[in-house]
Amino acid sequence: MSPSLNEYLNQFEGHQKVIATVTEVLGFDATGLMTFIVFFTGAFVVVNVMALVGGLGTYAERKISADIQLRQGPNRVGPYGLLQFLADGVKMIMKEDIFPAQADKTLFNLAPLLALIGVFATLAVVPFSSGLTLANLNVGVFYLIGVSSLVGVAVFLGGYSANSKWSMLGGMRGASQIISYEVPVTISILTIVLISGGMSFGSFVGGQGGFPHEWYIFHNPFTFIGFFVFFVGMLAETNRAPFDLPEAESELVSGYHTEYTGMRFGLFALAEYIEVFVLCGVAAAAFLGGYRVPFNLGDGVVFVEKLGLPPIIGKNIGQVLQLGAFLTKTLFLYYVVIWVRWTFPRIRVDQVMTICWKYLTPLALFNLVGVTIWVFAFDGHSIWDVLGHMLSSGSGGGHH
Amino acid sequence: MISLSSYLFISFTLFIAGIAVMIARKNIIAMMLGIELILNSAALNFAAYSRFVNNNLEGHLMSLFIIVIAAAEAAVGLAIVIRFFQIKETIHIDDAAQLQS
Amino acid sequence: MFENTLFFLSATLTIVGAAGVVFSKNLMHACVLLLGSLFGIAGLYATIGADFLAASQLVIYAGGVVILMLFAVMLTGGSADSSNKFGIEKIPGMGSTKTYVIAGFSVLVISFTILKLMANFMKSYKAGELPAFSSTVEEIGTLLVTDHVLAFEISSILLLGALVGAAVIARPRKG
Amino acid sequence: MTAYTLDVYMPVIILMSLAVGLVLVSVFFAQILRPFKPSSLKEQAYECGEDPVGTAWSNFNVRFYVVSLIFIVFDVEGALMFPVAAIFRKFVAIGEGAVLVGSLLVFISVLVFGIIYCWSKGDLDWVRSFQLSDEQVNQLKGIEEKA
Repeated sequence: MSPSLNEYLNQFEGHQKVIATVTEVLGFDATGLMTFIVFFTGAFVVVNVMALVGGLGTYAERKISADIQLRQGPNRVGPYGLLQFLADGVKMIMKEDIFPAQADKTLFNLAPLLALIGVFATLAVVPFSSGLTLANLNVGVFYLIGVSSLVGVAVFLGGYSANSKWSMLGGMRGASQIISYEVPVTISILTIVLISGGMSFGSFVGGQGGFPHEWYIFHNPFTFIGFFVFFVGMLAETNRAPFDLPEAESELVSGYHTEYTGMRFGLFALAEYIEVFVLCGVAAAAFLGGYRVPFNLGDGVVFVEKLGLPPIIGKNIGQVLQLGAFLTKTLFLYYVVIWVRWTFPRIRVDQVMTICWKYLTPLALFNLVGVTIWVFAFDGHSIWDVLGHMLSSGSGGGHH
Repeated sequence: MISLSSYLFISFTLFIAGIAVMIARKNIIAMMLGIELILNSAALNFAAYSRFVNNNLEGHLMSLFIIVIAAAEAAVGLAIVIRFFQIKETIHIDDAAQLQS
Repeated sequence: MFENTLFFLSATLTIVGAAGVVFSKNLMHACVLLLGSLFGIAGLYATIGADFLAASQLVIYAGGVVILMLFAVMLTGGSADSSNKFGIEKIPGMGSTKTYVIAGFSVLVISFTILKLMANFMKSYKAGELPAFSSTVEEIGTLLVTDHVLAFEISSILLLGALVGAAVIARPRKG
Repeated sequence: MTAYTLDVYMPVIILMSLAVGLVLVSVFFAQILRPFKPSSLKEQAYECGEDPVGTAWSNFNVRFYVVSLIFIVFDVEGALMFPVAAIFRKFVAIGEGAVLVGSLLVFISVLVFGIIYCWSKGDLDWVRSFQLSDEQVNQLKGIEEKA
């Protein structure tokens, strides 16, 4: 249904020929080596694109906030200030690296690394398109939940290791907020698992269609609520405003990365921006149809059969369309995340916990029960199928 | 090559490490780290036997329940540690010599 | 080829982490090393085709238990506790060379005895052709609601008990 | 029930090592390029310009623990529910859905009972309100009246 990158490439004759040639030249079976090369190239490209997305994320954040506040935003470095993030990166590398004297130096170094490992490892299962999924694990979304919880540990350790009171408070707040909001997020995803009947992103996206009424968000009323529960939980899990209490400037100076300078701070920020992108991608794949394109244009069969293009070109046009659909949905959600940040005021720390435990979690549990009964009662059909069936049988009854 | 004994060796190492932590440490939280290691070694054994000997998933299920029980154990155990600290201001195991506070 | 890489990476991480838990002086470092060890075990689960188990290990341990441990360390005064030393010398008889010599000797004797006793079993155990990996999620789910449905439901009761009990114990007292 | 090889985990390992590599490379370049002039004032923990008092590694409020406690219970129950949820459609399709609905609802209701208990006992409140006894209320009223 949704093969990994390697399986996708293996269906083309050209790739097989390359493997055969390499095997001949090297004198041993090169399948494993080629698999490694394919995956390494894919991972390298994905990581670089993600770093670019992280960088452009900071730019977009400043530009959009400027737009909302009727300012100009960055406009000096490059056209429209587009290269601002490069200037920021150079600045971060050139900054002096300061270790607080009282800090736990091992953990101080380890915390950004853990955050980055956790975020990069989630990239493996993000379904960019049906061919460009690095690893279509059977336990995809569960694996993603597990690995991304490393970020919580990293936030805690980052706050702990600096031995500064602001950092410590921010770290404790951050860790407890991240783990709290993992509960509604997990339960919301559980409802999607119930409907799609699988835990891999392949089955998530495969169960949806290109048109909005085939998306899981409009599958039934419960998933519609579930999407918003997921989105709010996602904002809190990535420490985005209005849930950015772990780094609240007005109370905690800069939260868990108060004592971080230079590149280490940059790595934390990079991890945060990539995590926002990844979770937006998860929301797009689980609720908004992921990479599905209307009329099944995505699998490229139409281009091959109607336009007479060779399969390799037709299929890749389909892939590009799928990638475009996925990126459109994800970047739209990314825009909404930034928009929310500059629209809502930050909430208080007790409100954070109240929203999570007294509103979102009961709502998510209610959704879970509702979806369970819905799938049981209507055999997994969406509300449109059910309504259509009722209308047709109703009108059919009228005729008789 | 990778066989059952490789996994048994790792699991054995984990078990010994857990026992060593439990014997040698006087800090209750450190001892609980040792308990986690021991439980994990048992879970790893179940899963490894289920792959190499039985070829069914009962072992996986057993490991899953071990993980569940380990989580419950950690929750209750650490709650007791915290309560103990609130009363005695220490988490040294030798100070836990009385039954009532 | 990659199987071996994955296995050796995970095994190294597991054993180094476990050894670190034993030998590290700092409680916080011990917790982080335990996290590494648990990650390694998740990798080992992956090498024996237990994909769901590996993911649960990540979710429950990396996300849950380790954070719980880190919080508990913070709530009991941080890692500045001097009682966390590797105090094997305090146990009677430990720390002297004689003990280690006798221990090594007895380990040899016991392992030879066990090997002799187990020899027949080992001979009869044939490492046959192992089945290919397949997704364990569906089978585990089926087992959970058919053969082991009682364990499934009782584990929820167990967790409820753990939640209530731990909340009662840890709840801050008034006044 | 498709078979797979362990190659599916290759991207995971590659991505993790890329993360390590990125950290090493960036920290290495930063080491070369940046200035390094440590001084005791720079290395102080930031405390709004004052000299730091004591260590930050001290006792924290126990409510952080209670939150993580509730979290871990939900986490584990979620982990147990995931495989059951994944086979739900299949069981409904073969007409055995009622069994699964029953066991899932029992499971969820136990979970709900846990959260109701914690809610009623006030474990979900970040700021706890303490019930004052009648004497204390009267005392407070007396103070008010005097003022």
